[in-house]
Amino acid sequence: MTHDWVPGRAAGDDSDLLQILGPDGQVTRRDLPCPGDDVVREALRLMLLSRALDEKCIRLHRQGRLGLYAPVLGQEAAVVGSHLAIDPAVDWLVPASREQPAMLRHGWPLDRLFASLLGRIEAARIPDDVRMLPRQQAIATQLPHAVGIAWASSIRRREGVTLAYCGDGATSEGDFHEACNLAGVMGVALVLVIINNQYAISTPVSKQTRAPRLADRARGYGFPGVAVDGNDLFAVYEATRQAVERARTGQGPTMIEAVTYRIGFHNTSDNSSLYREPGEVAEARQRDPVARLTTYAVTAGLVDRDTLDAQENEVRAEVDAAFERASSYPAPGPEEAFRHVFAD
Amino acid sequence: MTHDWVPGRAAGDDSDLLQILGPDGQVTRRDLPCPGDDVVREALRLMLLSRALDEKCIRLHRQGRLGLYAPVLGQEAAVVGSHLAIDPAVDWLVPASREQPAMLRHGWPLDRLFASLLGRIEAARIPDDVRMLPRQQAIATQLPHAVGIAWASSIRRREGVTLAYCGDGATSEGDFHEACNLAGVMGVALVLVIINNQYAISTPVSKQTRAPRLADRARGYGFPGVAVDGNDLFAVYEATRQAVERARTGQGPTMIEAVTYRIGFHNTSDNSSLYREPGEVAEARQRDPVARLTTYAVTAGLVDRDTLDAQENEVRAEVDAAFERASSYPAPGPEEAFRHVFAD
Amino acid sequence: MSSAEGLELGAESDLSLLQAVRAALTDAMDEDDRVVLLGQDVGRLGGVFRATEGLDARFPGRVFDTPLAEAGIVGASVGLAIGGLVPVAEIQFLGFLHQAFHQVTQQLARYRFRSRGRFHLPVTIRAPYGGGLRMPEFHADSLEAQLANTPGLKVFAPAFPDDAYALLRAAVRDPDPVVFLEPQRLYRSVRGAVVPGAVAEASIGVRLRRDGDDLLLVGWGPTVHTCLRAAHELEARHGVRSAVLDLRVLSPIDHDGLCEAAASRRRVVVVHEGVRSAGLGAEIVATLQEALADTISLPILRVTAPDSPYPPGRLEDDFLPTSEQVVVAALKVVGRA
Amino acid sequence: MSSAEGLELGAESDLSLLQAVRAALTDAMDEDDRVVLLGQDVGRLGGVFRATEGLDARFPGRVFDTPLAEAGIVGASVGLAIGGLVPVAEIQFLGFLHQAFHQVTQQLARYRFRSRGRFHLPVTIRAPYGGGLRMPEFHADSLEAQLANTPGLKVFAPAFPDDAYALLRAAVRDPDPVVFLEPQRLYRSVRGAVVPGAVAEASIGVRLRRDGDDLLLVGWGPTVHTCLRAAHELEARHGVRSAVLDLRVLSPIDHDGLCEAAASRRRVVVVHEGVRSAGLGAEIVATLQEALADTISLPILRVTAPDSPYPPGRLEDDFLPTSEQVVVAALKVVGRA
Ligand SMILES: Cc1ncc(C[n+]2csc(CCOP(=O)(O)OP(=O)(O)O)c2C)c(N)n1
Ligand SMILES: Cc1ncc(C[n+]2csc(CCOP(=O)(O)OP(=O)(O)O)c2C)c(N)n1
Ligand SMILES: [Mg+2]
Ligand SMILES: [Mg+2]
Repeated sequence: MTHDWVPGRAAGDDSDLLQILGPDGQVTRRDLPCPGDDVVREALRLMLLSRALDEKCIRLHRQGRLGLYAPVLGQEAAVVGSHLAIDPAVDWLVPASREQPAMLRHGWPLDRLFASLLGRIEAARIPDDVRMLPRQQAIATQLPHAVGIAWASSIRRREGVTLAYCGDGATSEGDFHEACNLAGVMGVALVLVIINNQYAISTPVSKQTRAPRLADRARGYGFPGVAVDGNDLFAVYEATRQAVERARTGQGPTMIEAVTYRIGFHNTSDNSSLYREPGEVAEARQRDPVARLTTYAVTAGLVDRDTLDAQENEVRAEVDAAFERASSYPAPGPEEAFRHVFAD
Repeated sequence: MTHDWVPGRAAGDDSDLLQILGPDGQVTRRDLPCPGDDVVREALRLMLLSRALDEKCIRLHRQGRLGLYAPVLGQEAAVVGSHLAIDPAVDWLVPASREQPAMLRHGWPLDRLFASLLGRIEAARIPDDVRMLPRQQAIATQLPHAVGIAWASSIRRREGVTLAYCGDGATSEGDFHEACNLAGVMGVALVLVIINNQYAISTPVSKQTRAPRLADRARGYGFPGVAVDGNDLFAVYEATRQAVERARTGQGPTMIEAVTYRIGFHNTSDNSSLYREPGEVAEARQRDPVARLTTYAVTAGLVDRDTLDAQENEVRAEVDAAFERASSYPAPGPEEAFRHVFAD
Repeated sequence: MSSAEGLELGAESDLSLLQAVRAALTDAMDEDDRVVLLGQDVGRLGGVFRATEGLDARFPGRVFDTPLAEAGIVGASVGLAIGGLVPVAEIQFLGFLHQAFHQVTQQLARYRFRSRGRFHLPVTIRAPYGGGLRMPEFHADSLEAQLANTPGLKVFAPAFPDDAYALLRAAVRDPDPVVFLEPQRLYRSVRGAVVPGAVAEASIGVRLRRDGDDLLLVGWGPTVHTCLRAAHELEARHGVRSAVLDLRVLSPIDHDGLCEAAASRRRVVVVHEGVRSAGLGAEIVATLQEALADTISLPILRVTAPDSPYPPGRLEDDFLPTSEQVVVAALKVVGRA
Repeated sequence: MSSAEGLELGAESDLSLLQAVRAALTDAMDEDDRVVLLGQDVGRLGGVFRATEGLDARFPGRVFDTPLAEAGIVGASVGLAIGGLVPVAEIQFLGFLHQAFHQVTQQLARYRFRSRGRFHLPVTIRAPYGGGLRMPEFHADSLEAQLANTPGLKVFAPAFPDDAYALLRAAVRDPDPVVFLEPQRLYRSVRGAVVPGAVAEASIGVRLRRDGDDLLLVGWGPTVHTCLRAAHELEARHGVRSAVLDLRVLSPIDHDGLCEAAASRRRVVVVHEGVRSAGLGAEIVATLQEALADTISLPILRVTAPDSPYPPGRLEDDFLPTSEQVVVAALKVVGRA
């Protein structure tokens, strides 16, 4: 009965979150598997690449050479850790909008990503063999699409699962609900990762919902949900791996809430100091997912500081080169404003 | 983690439902309060009135004297039991569409209800002092309205809670989600009663959602939810009473799922034998809420069979008289198609 | 024709508009096993109008009852198409397409454009619409103008069984999204010959449903019949010979066909059930006065629903355009009033 | 003016359009304590454009950040109004009103009609819209035609700070729902005198923003400025004197004012950022050719966005109507091309 009601966890209490790698880079849950060394190395490279991309784009924006950009700074473990659990050769990626490292790993070349930011829309086209939707600007509308793709796979008896992303803000939209419910009813092979970065522009998640955890919503759709420490690559990877396994074996969808923090601004036109305290951001920086994984990797002997430095230089060069290539692609002619409305 | 996932109750297992009055009219939960005798008597009268109204309207429809009608047959305990827990003098009623006895108790005169069914739209107008919204034909759209009304009460520091209804089908709409989430965030004095009558037209609730219970959704909005035996007036009444108390004392919204059965057709244009087995309906008739309450009332000595017969005749006469009055109201002139678009 | 039978090849059949819709769905599913149906109550019940009756049984695993969630239906159709299928979704009544409008206008209509052709969406959205059946609120709204204001979307509306069949077959084959408007009042009240396998051409456009030299009446869906009744009356009572043009493709409009039909007759009346302001009739007027600036006769009149919400019950008779109103407008444009 | 200050009574101020919006909200909240604001990020941040900056601090408990759910925002506004408040809701960008379109068209616009006047909804929906700022997809769409096709809804669009103030004050006071379209490109680029307390009359309509005898250019919101630039060019370079009419109230259209302005000038060009087909320009054309059948000069031309989705980045310059295109159209209608 309703007087039994417990409103849920206290604010700031994250003890319920699945965590495998602690903030100090030490493994806290020996009973759960850690990703293999190759996965850790790839994760590290992608996370560094993502940071280099964020930096480059913000710099370019300040120089007036690039339009609006939304960094993924601080959310790298959540995005990279989940994407590493799928196979781009057979699985579909349905991004929200700032999951750059996932898009890259899925096969969208870096220069094409840059081309999209530069408005070189023809060059930005997603290659035919890359099973990925374009970024979505209308919050949460991609989720029913993801369900449809996964449902088509099940109707056509194709292998491959669908990994979809959305933000904490997106969970308030009707589309989130209609998509999740349909996914449950049809039992489709969907893995939905909610990147809870605590904010939708200026709106903190505490004003977005009173749900103790967003992952609590899953039960209301008849499938499992799990909330994980989104700054812990291992936890995100393991939760997604299990979810992908469930999906591949016909057990239906899973919802994963990766609890993390948007260290940067919402996008390059946002001034986040207007709505959050510097102390809050500084504290979040303490939980930096890249530092955490780096500490682990160095401690475990997977990399040393020198290799890391070299790798950082490498990804920066990669980013610079890709930007140069993208800049050389032709800007669309006026006729492009009228092409691709219908089949020719 | 996701491998702990238990998909929920087995189909047909209703042992989790709150029940106070068993199918045989015996009280099964002595630890919970039963409604007072006056409440039981009023409930019985409203339920009989509702049946008489359903019968009359269906007969009139067959005679071609009334348009589309949606009976509440079988759901009387769910509707009457919940409405009896609010006070029409201060509380708001936001109906879905077939909750006729709630609308009547709230103060919409029976002849005006008939007038609405007869298209006498001016006579059908809800009186100024009746705090009730008109029926809603767009499924689930009334729910954000209900939240807004409750929210206005809280902003204006007015007493009064808002009781809103929706069907099982309605829970799949985005509006259900957006409304519930907003209600949770604003902590408004809302009692949401989901009348789960097992069907949305031909679609059984098993195709509507995989949620073990619709009331499970409440947690994802940060407020309590409870699933009750919707054919048990006592359980519905008690759950709503508690929810109203929570709401009145500023403890926020509650979701109640009343699990019942739509014994009749969806509406007078529906042929439900096309999509459900006669056996299923016959079985549901065994759980008839009116019979259950009658047995209780007779056993408890609140009424005897003779009084009951008299009361049935009385409500029938009341319905007939209201229909006659409604028929005498003027049909709208053509100008009514263009009035009330804007303020004059 | 029994439920869920396709048309026998070669043999012309006499069908109701509803049967023609069902035959088109049947034949489309027979022809291409990527075609799937989804929507509220379309499975076992066969839809509230029985348009999909028998299809679930005939094509097991290809007809899906969905939850009550229009945005989910349209949004999932986008995904189904990307996933390699050819979804035909039913929205129970066109008015409820507004529940999914963001998925229609932002997603369905723009995916080809956004992705520079990487994705295209062969999706058909079927929806009953239009007045005359004393339906509850929202069940009779005509929203074609809003759909025509949405680039990237095609909108078809048949007025006869032959077009219901041929246009629906074309819609399903179309590589781009089509909203297919089914005039519910005509479902059972109009019958006609249907040629099996007759799929309308890609370049479908207007169709003259009656010839006449004095003026042109333009309608679509239910108002084609309003126009035909008016034309009959105009000839019988007033000796005025009016042609009736069935627009058929409401977006993109067949400008050439429309202007050709109007050019020789010079006087035009447009008739629609949607409300007047910013209705599709205005677009037709604007097109004609521009393309035929030197020949068209003014005024071009519109006979439409007024600018008020669709009223309940019998009041719809005072709301919908009538053939009498069309006659009055026609006499005015030919200078006889 | 600092953030969230109303206007000092009596003193005229020079404000940007954005400041005028903020001043109107401030004064409306000062005047009537039933006025509340709600929307995404309207509280502490003051909205993504800062239109509501400072209002949360100035009016504690009357400005609400909502969850990210447009239908919830509009639907809750319906309830807030029924509950006795006067809600002013912000939709972050007009394109996202489609997420709430069912609440707008079925509920907000029809409550008075449905309830036979028992309920009426003094709700204002504010939304930035229009092109020129290189916004992402959906952020620049002009949907006015679809709103004007919705009976029961009023639609206002200011082009200057004075109207931003006076029309918004009128919208908030209006007993019926108003969608208030704020041209985002003009927020900071247009300044002008605003008279405090100047609330537009209930019978607001068109306004002549420039006089001229040779022809009439009709625009609203951002295209009033396109028209003004074209008019300047036409006079300076071609000796053609064009009047510029600011439609201001897009629904219901001020027919009398529109026809009066067109009658004496006979030649008309309509300019809008919405796509051409079934755009609001068509309604204006259809109205004029009917009301002024004997005097209007054909063709009435429309200069609009083409029938394709709003394109990304710089391509919007090839998509939006330009003053050069207006000049070309104007020369055509005056017979100089
Ligand atoms: C339907 C819709 N409404 C509003 C917006 C404006 N908007 C852009 S991003 C954003 C916040 C999104 O928050 P969240 O889902 O948490 O994703 P995040 O930006 O944190 O990654 C909003 C409100 C939009 N793009 N789409
Ligand atoms: C938005 C919307 N979609 C579809 C319909 C058509 N329709 C009318 S009633 C109904 C089923 C409603 O089911 P439920 O919510 O369970 O209520 P019940 O009829 O069982 O009381 C449907 C689909 C509608 N009225 N509104
Ligand atoms: Mg976020
Ligand atoms: Mg139901």
